[in-house]
Amino acid sequence: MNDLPTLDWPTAVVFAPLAGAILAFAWPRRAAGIGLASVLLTTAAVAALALRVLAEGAVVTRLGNWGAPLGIDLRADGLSTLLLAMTAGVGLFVSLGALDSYAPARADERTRRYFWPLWLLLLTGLNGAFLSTDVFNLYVMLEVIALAAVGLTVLGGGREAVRAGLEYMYASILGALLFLMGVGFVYLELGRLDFAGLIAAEPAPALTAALALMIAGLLLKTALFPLHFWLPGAHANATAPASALLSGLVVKVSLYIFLRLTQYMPLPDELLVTLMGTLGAGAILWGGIQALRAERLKLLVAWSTVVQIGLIFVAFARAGQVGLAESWKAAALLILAHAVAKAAMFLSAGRIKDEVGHDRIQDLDRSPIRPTLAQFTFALAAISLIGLPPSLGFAGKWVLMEGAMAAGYWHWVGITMIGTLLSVAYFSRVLAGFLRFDRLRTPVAEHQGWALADTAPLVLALAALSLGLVAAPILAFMEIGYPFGATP
Amino acid sequence: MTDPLLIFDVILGLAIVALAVAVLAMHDRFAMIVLFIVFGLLSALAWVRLSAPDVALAEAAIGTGLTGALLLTTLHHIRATPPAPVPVPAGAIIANLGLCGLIFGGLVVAFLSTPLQAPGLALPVAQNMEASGVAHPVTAVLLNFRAYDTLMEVVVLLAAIVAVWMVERGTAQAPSPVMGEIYRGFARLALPAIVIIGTYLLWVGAYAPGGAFQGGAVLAAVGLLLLLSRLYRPQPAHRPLARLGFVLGTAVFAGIALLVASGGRVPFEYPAAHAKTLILLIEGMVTISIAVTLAALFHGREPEYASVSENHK
Amino acid sequence: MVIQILALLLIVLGAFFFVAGTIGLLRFPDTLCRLHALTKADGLGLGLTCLGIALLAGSAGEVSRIVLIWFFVAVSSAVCGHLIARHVRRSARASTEGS
Amino acid sequence: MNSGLIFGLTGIAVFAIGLFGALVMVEPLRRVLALKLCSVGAGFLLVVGAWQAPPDMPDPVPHALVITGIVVMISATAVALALIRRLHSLERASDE
Repeated sequence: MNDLPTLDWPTAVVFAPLAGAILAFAWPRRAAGIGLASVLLTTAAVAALALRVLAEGAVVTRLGNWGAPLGIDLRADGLSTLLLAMTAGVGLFVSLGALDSYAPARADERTRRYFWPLWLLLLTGLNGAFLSTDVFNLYVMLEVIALAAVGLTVLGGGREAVRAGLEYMYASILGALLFLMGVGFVYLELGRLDFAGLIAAEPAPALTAALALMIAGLLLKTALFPLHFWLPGAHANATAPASALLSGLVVKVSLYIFLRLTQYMPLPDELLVTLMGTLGAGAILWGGIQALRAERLKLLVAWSTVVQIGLIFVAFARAGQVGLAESWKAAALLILAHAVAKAAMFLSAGRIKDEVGHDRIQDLDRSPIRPTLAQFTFALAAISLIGLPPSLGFAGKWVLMEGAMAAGYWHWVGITMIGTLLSVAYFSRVLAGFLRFDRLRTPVAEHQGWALADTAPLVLALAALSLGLVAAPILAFMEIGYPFGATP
Repeated sequence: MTDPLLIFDVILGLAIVALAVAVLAMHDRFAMIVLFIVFGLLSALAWVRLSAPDVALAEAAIGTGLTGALLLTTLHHIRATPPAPVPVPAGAIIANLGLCGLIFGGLVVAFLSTPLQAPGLALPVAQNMEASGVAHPVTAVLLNFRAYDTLMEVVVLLAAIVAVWMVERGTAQAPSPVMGEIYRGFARLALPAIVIIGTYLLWVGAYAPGGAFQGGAVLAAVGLLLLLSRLYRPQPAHRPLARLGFVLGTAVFAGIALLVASGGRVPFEYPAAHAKTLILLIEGMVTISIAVTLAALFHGREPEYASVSENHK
Repeated sequence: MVIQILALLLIVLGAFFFVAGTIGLLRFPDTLCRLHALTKADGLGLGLTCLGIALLAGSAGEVSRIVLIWFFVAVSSAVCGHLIARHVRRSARASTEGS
Repeated sequence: MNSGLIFGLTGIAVFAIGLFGALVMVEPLRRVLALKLCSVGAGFLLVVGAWQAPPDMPDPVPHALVITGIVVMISATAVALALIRRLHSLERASDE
């Protein structure tokens, strides 16, 4: 344990999954073993990093020892470490579930072989993005994430999946290019690309243009209404572990970058914040209605992602521009809650689809097979997404509404309430299908035995439920290293 | 009287914009791609005018040449089905035209407000050139100052080939066109020349425009020639070697970046005495990976044993 | 001075042939005629331009590189011309056979 | 007026044209090309950001960024084109 402090944990967090991806691709026969080992290593590195951040505050690595702005720095403060931990935790359990979902009996060999390198490349990109302090580096990371995510979307290989994947690809590239154009304007104005340069900058037209372009690109990538058009298809048609990663983790990166940029760059005025909140409200309403109308379980879950993204933006806007110094915490808490619960929900929805053989919501109650454990998990995840105590989703919504009330922005409270009611409505469509068996005359078969693929989402759902109890320490951890505030 | 070169610049700029419009407006898909290639070459010319020869080389070789080849081979694959005429409502066109016009106007205003010809990072780069191990500033930025970005760029390339192999499993290649004897003779003549040029570009990158990406792109052209002339046909048995080729650059780059981090050094901090050697080693391996990956991206699907495929007639 | 004027003349003449070839490309009726205009005129234009630039070159190394450029561009444009002509003839034959 | 200004405006125009194409076009290949136009436009902007009136040396950092951007873009293009080819094969297979 002696050389533990000398090991550079931020680098390890990025390089461990990268090494795994290289090995898993070069040696496909052992892909699953290498993949799992690499995810475990990454998780261990994140844990070590978190301990250091807890003990010493923000950890900075100056790659190449040049130091920004000439070189590129990696920085792990409370917020980035929290998101790294979220990625590691969700990723670990999705990996465990994937071991079973892509087991030889259920998936063809190719799917199994390609899942691991793509997922590990995705993990590299995610971790890299959370640690990055350089806008161009963020662009490259976004592209790593985009290509790996598109690969995961079309892993199933069906026609609908490929069509949705292509649509996702277009949206992803366009989002990244808008971001790149913004990077160009940042460099034109400031002559540097690091966050420290952004924080020190004076407001200027070019920076406003840069911020607008970057935000537009990020909103497209994070699928905020009305730029959500690509999301339901892509997330509903992917295989279950891939959907869990896409919905739980991938959309969160753009949200995270959005939070960082809006704090670091001079915002033009209140209007932008209100616009974000309004779009979020639109997402809650429109996504809620679409989720009520969805005929398939996975599509409903995908639309619920659109709703939750909207909710996060409402949390961001809850107290106007003045409240931004606090409201990022509500947004971050909701990001965390949604990641854990949605991964659990997609995994369990996939299990239900696998066991029952279809995922038509209307026919769920007449299935001769009852995947009870998966249904239970789905219900637990729904509790967190609806926001009932003591779940993490409840904690997030509580912080949101508290801030909005304190600022007197009652309209955001109202929107949150409506969103909650809508989510109760659409989730109860599914839950009702789990419960009512009166239309069925044949004897009901129990689930097909316990499986690893049942356990992984169950653990995640229980985590989503119980993490709400430790919301206060999580909020305190987020603030380590002053992610946003006077001292950068 | 203005400088005649400025008049040339104006004409070039207008031609580039006109070509961009023409690419999107051209009805015939083949002509569209050809116009795009012309557009790319003129952009490269503009970048030479802006004293960015490295970028121009990369754009001409990768952004235009290889991208054009990729587009043409895709068109060859899907040419059987002409695009279904989907009418775009005029309202949508006008609305988007207005939106893009607004964005254009806004960006122009923002652009005009920036301090053009600001020093940027030129000074810090110049001050640290000594310690970088190479004499060409762009190579120093790519392989030393911002090496982390470049590593991730190679990772993007790796992700692309993994995704392409995954996406195209089980699809049969459209039969490639027969090119004939004269073309084969040309390929035999051109192959060694291209290898020399690619290696030269890689080598010269240490002190003049050129480097791993441009060299790799030129070497990828070797792969394209081999594939098109059928002097080489990808076999399933070659897959392990190909995979090794794809990951070689990333693995060596990442490995060196980590291995130098001992004795108080951080990752990517090459020891001064070996910086030149290490950078050349990384560049060489990255060049091989780029060349193999780009050629494989052109070929598309993973070579498979025949039993799997045949859903394309 | 004389060399510079000579070089300028050669380059201008080369550019003239390029322009002529391009006009041919735009104006001639079918692919083979266009190809004829393009390969002939551009081949000459290329040679003249290279010669002009070679006169301005500072060292033997530069001259040899220009010669190499001329050689490879000439060879590849000849091969391209051949491939296009071959394609035209084959597709013409295919369409007459088909009808 | 100078080269930087001229090509900066060119780049923004190309980006806007590409953006319009990406939003409006339906045909898969054309949408890919529209995105490629956007990336060239962004490349122009960065190269202009590096430009200094000759004989001053340009700033090498944006040059490196654009080279990275070009390689990233061909990777993304290749994946998009593979998806287009795959979708085409699947649609033809289901039509038959």
